[in-house]
Amino acid sequence: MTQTQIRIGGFGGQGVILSGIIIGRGAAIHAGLHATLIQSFGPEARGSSSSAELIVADEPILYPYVKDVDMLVVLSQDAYARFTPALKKGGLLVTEADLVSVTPPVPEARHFVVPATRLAEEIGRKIVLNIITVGFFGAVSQLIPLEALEKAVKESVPPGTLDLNLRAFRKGYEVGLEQLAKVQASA
Amino acid sequence: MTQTQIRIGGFGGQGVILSGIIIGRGAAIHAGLHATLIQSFGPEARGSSSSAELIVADEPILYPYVKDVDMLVVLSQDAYARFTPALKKGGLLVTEADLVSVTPPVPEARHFVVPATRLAEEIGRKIVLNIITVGFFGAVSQLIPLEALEKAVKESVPPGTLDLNLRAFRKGYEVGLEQLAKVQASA
Amino acid sequence: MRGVVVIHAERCKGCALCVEFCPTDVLALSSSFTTKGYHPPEIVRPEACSGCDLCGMYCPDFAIYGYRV
Amino acid sequence: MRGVVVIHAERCKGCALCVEFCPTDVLALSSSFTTKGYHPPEIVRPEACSGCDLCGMYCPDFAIYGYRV
Amino acid sequence: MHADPAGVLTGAHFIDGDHACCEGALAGGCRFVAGYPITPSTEVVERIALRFPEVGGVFIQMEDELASSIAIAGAVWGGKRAMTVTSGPGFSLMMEHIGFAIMTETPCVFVNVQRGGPSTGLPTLPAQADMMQARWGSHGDYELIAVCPNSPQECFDLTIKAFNLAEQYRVPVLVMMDECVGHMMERVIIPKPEEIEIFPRRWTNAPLDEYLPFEPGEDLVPDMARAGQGYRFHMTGLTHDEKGYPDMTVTGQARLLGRLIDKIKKNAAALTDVVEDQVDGAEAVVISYGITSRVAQKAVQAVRAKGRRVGSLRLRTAWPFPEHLIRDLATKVKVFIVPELNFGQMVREVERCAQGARVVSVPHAGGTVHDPAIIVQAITEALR
Amino acid sequence: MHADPAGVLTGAHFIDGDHACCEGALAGGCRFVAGYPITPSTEVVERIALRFPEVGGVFIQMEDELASSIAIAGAVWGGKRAMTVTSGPGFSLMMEHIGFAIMTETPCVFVNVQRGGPSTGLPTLPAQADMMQARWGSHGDYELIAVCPNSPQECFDLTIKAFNLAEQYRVPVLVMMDECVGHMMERVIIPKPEEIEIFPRRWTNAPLDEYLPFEPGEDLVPDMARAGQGYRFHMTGLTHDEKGYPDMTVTGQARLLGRLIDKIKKNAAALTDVVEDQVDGAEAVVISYGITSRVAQKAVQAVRAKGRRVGSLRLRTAWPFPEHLIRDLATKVKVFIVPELNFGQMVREVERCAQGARVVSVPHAGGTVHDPAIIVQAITEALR
Amino acid sequence: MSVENPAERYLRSDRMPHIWCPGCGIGTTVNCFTRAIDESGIPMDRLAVVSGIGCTGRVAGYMHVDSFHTTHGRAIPFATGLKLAAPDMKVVVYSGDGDLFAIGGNHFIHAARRNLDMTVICVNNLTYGMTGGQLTPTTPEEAIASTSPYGNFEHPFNLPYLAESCGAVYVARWTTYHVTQMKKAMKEALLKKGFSFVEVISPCPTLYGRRNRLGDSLDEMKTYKTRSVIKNGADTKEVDLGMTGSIVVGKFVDRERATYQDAMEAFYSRKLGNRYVRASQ
Amino acid sequence: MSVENPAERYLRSDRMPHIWCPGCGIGTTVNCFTRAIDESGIPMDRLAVVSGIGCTGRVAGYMHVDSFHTTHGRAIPFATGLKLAAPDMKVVVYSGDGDLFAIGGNHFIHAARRNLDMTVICVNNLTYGMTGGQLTPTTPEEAIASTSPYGNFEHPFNLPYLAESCGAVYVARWTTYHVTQMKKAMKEALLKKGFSFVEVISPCPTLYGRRNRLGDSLDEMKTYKTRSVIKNGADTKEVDLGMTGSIVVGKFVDRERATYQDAMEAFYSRKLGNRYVRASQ
Ligand SMILES: Cc1ncc(C[n+]2csc(CCOP(=O)(O)OP(=O)(O)O)c2C)c(N)n1
Ligand SMILES: Cc1ncc(C[n+]2csc(CCOP(=O)(O)OP(=O)(O)O)c2C)c(N)n1
Ligand code: SF4
Ligand code: SF4
Ligand code: SF4
Ligand code: SF4
Ligand code: SF4
Ligand code: SF4
Ligand SMILES: [Mg+2]
Ligand SMILES: [Mg+2]
Repeated sequence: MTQTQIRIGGFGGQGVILSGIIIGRGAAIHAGLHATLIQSFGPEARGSSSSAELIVADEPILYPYVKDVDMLVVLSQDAYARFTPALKKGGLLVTEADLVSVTPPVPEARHFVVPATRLAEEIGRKIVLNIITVGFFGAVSQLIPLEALEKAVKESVPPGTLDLNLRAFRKGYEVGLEQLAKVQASA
Repeated sequence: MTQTQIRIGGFGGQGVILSGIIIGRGAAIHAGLHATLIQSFGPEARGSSSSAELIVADEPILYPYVKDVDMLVVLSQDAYARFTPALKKGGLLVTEADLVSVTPPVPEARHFVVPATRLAEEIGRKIVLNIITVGFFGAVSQLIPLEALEKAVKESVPPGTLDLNLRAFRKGYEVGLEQLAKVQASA
Repeated sequence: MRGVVVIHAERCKGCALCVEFCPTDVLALSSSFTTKGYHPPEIVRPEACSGCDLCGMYCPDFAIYGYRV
Repeated sequence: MRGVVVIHAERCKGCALCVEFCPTDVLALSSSFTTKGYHPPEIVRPEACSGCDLCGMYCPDFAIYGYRV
Repeated sequence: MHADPAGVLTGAHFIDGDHACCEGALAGGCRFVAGYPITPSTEVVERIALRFPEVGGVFIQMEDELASSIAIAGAVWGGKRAMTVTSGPGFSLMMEHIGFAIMTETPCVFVNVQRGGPSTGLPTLPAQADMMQARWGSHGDYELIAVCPNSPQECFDLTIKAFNLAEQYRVPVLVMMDECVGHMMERVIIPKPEEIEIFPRRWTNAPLDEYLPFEPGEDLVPDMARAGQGYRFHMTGLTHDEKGYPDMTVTGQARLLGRLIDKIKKNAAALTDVVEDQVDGAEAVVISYGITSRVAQKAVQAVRAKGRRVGSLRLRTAWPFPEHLIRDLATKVKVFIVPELNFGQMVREVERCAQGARVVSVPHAGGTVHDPAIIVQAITEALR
Repeated sequence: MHADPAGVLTGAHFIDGDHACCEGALAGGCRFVAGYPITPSTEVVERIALRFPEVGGVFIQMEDELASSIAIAGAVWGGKRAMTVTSGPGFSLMMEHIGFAIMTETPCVFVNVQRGGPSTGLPTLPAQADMMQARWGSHGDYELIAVCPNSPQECFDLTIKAFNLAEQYRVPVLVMMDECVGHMMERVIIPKPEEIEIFPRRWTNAPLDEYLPFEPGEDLVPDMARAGQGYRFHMTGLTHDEKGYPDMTVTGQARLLGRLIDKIKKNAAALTDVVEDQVDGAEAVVISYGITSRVAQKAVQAVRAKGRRVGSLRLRTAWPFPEHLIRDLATKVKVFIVPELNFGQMVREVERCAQGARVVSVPHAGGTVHDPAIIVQAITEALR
Repeated sequence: MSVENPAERYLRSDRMPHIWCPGCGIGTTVNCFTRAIDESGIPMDRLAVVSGIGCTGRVAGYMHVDSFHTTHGRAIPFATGLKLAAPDMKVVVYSGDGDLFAIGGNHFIHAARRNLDMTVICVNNLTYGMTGGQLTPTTPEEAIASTSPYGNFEHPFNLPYLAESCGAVYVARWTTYHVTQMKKAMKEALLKKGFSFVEVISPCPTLYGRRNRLGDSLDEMKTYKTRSVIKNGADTKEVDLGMTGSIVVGKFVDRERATYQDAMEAFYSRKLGNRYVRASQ
Repeated sequence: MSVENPAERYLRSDRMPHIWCPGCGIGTTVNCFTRAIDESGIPMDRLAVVSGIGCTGRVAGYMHVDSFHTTHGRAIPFATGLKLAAPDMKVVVYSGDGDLFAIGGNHFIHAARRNLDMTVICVNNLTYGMTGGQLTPTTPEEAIASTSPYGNFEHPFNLPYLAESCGAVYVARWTTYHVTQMKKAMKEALLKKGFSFVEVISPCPTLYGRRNRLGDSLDEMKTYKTRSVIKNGADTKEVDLGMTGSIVVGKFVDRERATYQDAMEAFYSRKLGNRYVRASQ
């Protein structure tokens, strides 16, 4: 059995959970995989931090929580501090360019930086930051086929915002692919 | 162990329960005996029938309900009908003279008739019918010493009515003794 | 218009409301007993009954009612 | 009478109520961030502060208060 | 009977257990929900509020759980399939009305998404510590049915099942979820309506003046009428006779309670819904339910990998407890291992049936699930 | 400490269990009662209403049982010894606040005069069918104490004991009466005040700024403050730390619940209060409690008269269940016989501890007590 | 020609005699209620009676309609579910003062607020009859009850004021002395759309009457007669009740407001258009 | 010279920061409350704060006095027991609209009826904050909540009217915009003998504000400013709240009536003479 443990963290209002749901949905509904998503929240966390624990696997998932993170996406400094310790050696780390400073660094991670804020501003709606990140993650992780993720995006956003979000998703994917290519080239 | 099972029945408002309590109190507090009293009531019985189950014994009482009645006191026709079937052969039966017609008769009972209504009218307060009955019962049953019963009466009636009630009690006892004497004479 | 009053004595609990509130004093408590020991009403002035059914509405025991004929 | 206003920036969540409801426009939201990422108020017209403590009463986070000296 | 297509969202969904429970209710024919918000169950009624106006259902947010838990009884006697949804503190407030539903044989569904207790406890974190309360929380003697889903898919499936069992046995059925399955998103497959079996209400077809609302059929369950059909029936939470009239006697009590208990107890075998995995020939059997059953399974696999014969028995129906099954197993295995997110609740039932076989409780205070290693260790030690 | 003479009606009385319970409360130092009328428990509060103004107590009839069951918690934190009194349906409504009292370690007493259930059931007739509810009726995990009087005298004695245990362990203590003992009049001896032991509140004597309201002592029980002393403490039904502040973590939960359970569980032996009669060397032991124990004793005597060695074990404390005792006995006797006015509740605990010894349940639907002959028969058959 | 007792067809005659004490006012209210149903023209099969627990709570069990004897205090939420599930039914909650306003108070105020389409009839005998005459939230100050053995020092609710302040659209109070007016009020309430409330002050001779030396039922009825003042349209603020003094009776409130169900249906129709599917029984 | 934050000594500083969202009005009310205590002169050791469950329910946990975080809806009956057991304490119930008026409604009306000597402060944010923004009995018609996703069609309570009709002796309403008036009202309530009630309309920007597109907390505060109309002594019947339209604020009721405890003591003294033993703490 192959199992990938993913953590996505940020602060409330960034749509962190939705990005987890899209990836989960892409995997579980459109890619023939299994996916289990749990959101961590509590009254104390209100409005501050927010995170999703996502497991993607080719077999039914038994233990539902993420313990050793294979892939970590962080959109806030707080999330960076809290979640990097659990990242496995050689794990995938995606950090947002403007919101996260990579200190202390995580030496053995496969690290990508998503300029989600900037891209979102280019697209004109700050709110699509999370969808850009999903696209970017899809590209650099290569965990789930593009089409599966794209279908999931379609099903997960309000109909009126579909175009906007698809643009955001594709942009993120594109930028992700570029970076992946760079890294692979340099490898 | 000697155990006497007593049932006192009548209709609501006659003070049937109080007479049971006085006998029980006399036995348990002033005569060194054990006594257990249970009143039978239920929402369906509201305002109509009323009855007390009293056990007097020289040892602690285990089973609290009255099943085979040694002594039965009935102050209403309804009570007569309901409770005579459980009276043991040779048991003591006290019926009120004006309120109960002894039909069908209970052949093997030691039967006494207490003219409680009439005596109460003589004393001038219909309400003492039950105390008269207690006195009468005390005499014909010879279960509990007179003094014990009298102390119990004193403790059980409102202070303002003490004289009245003591008169009633003694009257009942007196009449009871007379009847007992007659029976014993004729035996 | 005349009325008739009907008494179902076995249900009666002798509260006398019907007697008291009959506007034309048709009823009085009987001196007889029901089997439960209550004094039911009896009709003492049948001709005065208007059938107004006030007795019927007052009766807590559904033991009496009046109607017009 | 003059007043002093005290800001406890680390508690501030940047709601700007103090800024808006200061009657003498003593405050403005700073462009700096707290470690939690909020813009706290800063004192832009200290001399205008009356110490009325309205900012203090408005603040949902006990992050500011004024007093008279 | 099959499900009303209006309520069935056929397809594959990535939703959490709370939402799946809502869809199960809709598919199961539920058309009345009364609820009162409480974490972590609120999402069920939030989705109901969104979905019901489009399927002819009525949702009302009542003033409290007392009201919710009896409003559903009213709705059932008005002809609807009905449920309420809550969590620990609210569940405690519903106890009187679970008893009322039992006494009046009102088919209805109570969902409890278990969180950490006692009292306000850990509102946002999982536990399985209301299992005994589910069985014993109301005063007096009774039997009822409780199911335990271990995934969003089962939240869907078992909610439908709960409605069906409620109707079949005229008993409240409890869906004992927990915060973890309630808030966990997974794939949920909703079948086509015609693939969903519905046990319809046992409507009476007695002539108007011959109907006795509490006269049992052969299976001890009476047929039912609803308000407005002309039966002019009566029902009461008092001990009652076949007519539904109060019968507050010793014999009346023995007859009524005897039947209410027997109709479940005598069907315990039929009601048993367990998933067995390599139980035959096992030295040890792990008994688990709900979210813990998944963690337990992980542990079982780990121990098997070391070559030990460990079986797993998962309770999808917790109540009635599958006593016959455990008693039978007890003669064959050395030891039972019972992990639960509580200080040992269902394990007491296992102990009761173990007749000398060893029983190992693997308790957990809740707030999260067991570390599978703990269960592995418990199994390993038990087998030593 | 001894009882406050003001509350002690020294002497011999011919009163029923409800009245005796009231006198026990008064003697036990109770000075706050919040109640809501319900048959067959109402006489307790009626007598309280009469007696309290003369002894400095405050009685309030609240709007419902929810209110009563938490008003007593408020009064306890205001410094009083407090109780509430109810019966089945009301007891079901108190479940949330039993949990609250457990979580906040509020010493208080709940009296349940058991009547026939479920639901409204048999309001005026006896049952013992809330015994498992007493243990499990609130959500979440916990332990508590429940005592079972079998006579008016014990209603007096065990109510005092309930108050003492509540204070000693800072836990709600349940007085599980039944309609029969509640309404049965017998001689009740009320001793002199100086003969009545009172376990006083565990008042803290910590300096004002050093007090941690939920920091346990050696016996796992924290000392207590009351409102107005200057400690400015906090308490909550949420999972909390020693300060009483919310600590909604997995470790916080494990620590708090572990202690709340251990403070009772570890003292189970000390809390065991049973009356043994010819248990040594017995072939069979009848286990009973409350009113049934008297009927059972009658049956035991009858069987002994036929020359059989039958022991009797009466539980005056039902919870914590005297597990160690039964486990020990189970190795010595052939069979346990457990008559109860329910369909088999405490017998499940006996089964759990029987380890293969035979256990015979003698259930009864309630409404009256067992016919002793039924128990005689059960014993006789069990011994065959 | 002989005519049947007009109450009879509305009663479960097989359950007579009922459990109520001699002279208990509950039976009088039921008698008036049967006539009100009759005059209202509501078919018996469209009428449901829901009671809580108490002496008055037994009313449901004696009415020969679909009838529900629920739990103490919860008749209104049961009726809420029933009404919303079976909107064609006329649902009447018939219960006592303790049931409706002590333990059940919250449901009353919320149902009135929501303007649920139901009639609530409260037999206010100023005490808990069933359990032996304890204090209720309507017991007048000074009155003796088994839990206020020295007399009551709690201020009681003014029920019509409470009902009005929460939104009831019809509010009336009568005593059992006022049988014709009571009948009329019950009929009006039955025919009113929305939350209607009829309070009937009623004797409990066995407990309240006896403890407070009010004589028997007849004596109490005579007191009602002398103490009552009819003030239709009175300001409900002013209709407090004491042990003595006047008992203000009359129809106090009769106003229009969309019912819960109507508001719901109108609202969803407006918001969802034809995506909205009305509930059907 | 440096002065401490006047709120600080009334707060459990070791628990800061609190859990409330940015701009949440609850903190503003607490800030005003600390100043009201200060001005009232009530010693901190004589003050107890009791809360139910909810975002507002967390207030008790932040107040540096004897403080009790009870169960949902039951703060008032807890406070009742506390007050009767410790009559020297000033007991304040501080809780949310859902807690006090949905599940807790019955206790509110009964405590007001009894005129228990306590102050009830309701932070009315028109929603259940803690559980994610559901409908409450005060949610205005049309407003969106998570359980009224298409908007609310239930008529909400008018809290001051309800409080007055049940017998509260002091009733005031302000919004979080009216900090000085709120503080004054809280102070008056603290010093009032009997059942005093202060309603504070307060923003929940995270849930209610967001769902109803009211902007952030500041926007909502500005709305309060424009919508509010101060009418001291207004007839509480007229102070209903809608989504739009005016918010009538002010002190509505200030009257005298014997408290439960005073009535009890006077009553027993009268009836029992020196057989009566007053409760002592
Ligand atoms: C939960 C619960 N609490 C208490 C009771 C006991 N109880 C039964 S009826 C009743 C009071 C009835 O008073 P009321 O509603 O005024 O009716 P009445 O008997 O006066 O007509 C009470 C307290 C109960 N059945 N259930
Ligand atoms: C018995 C019970 N039911 C439900 C809940 C869940 N619950 C917690 S807070 C809350 C509502 C709080 O709303 P409100 O009182 O308005 O406070 P706010 O959060 O808005 O300040 C609910 C329903 C609970 N804790 N207990
Ligand atoms: S019907 Fe009217 S007139 Fe006739 S007896 Fe009855 S009350 Fe009197
Ligand atoms: S009103 Fe009815 S019960 Fe009363 S006396 Fe008349 S007939 Fe009898
Ligand atoms: S104290 Fe008054 S004047 Fe000074 S900053 Fe605060 S609000 Fe402005
Ligand atoms: S009011 Fe308080 S939280 Fe808001 S900006 Fe000002 S200091 Fe910060
Ligand atoms: S106790 Fe009172 S209310 Fe109940 S039936 Fe008797 S008189 Fe009527
Ligand atoms: S959810 Fe609303 S009420 Fe709760 S803290 Fe946030 S803003 Fe305040
Ligand atoms: Mg009443
Ligand atoms: Mg709120």
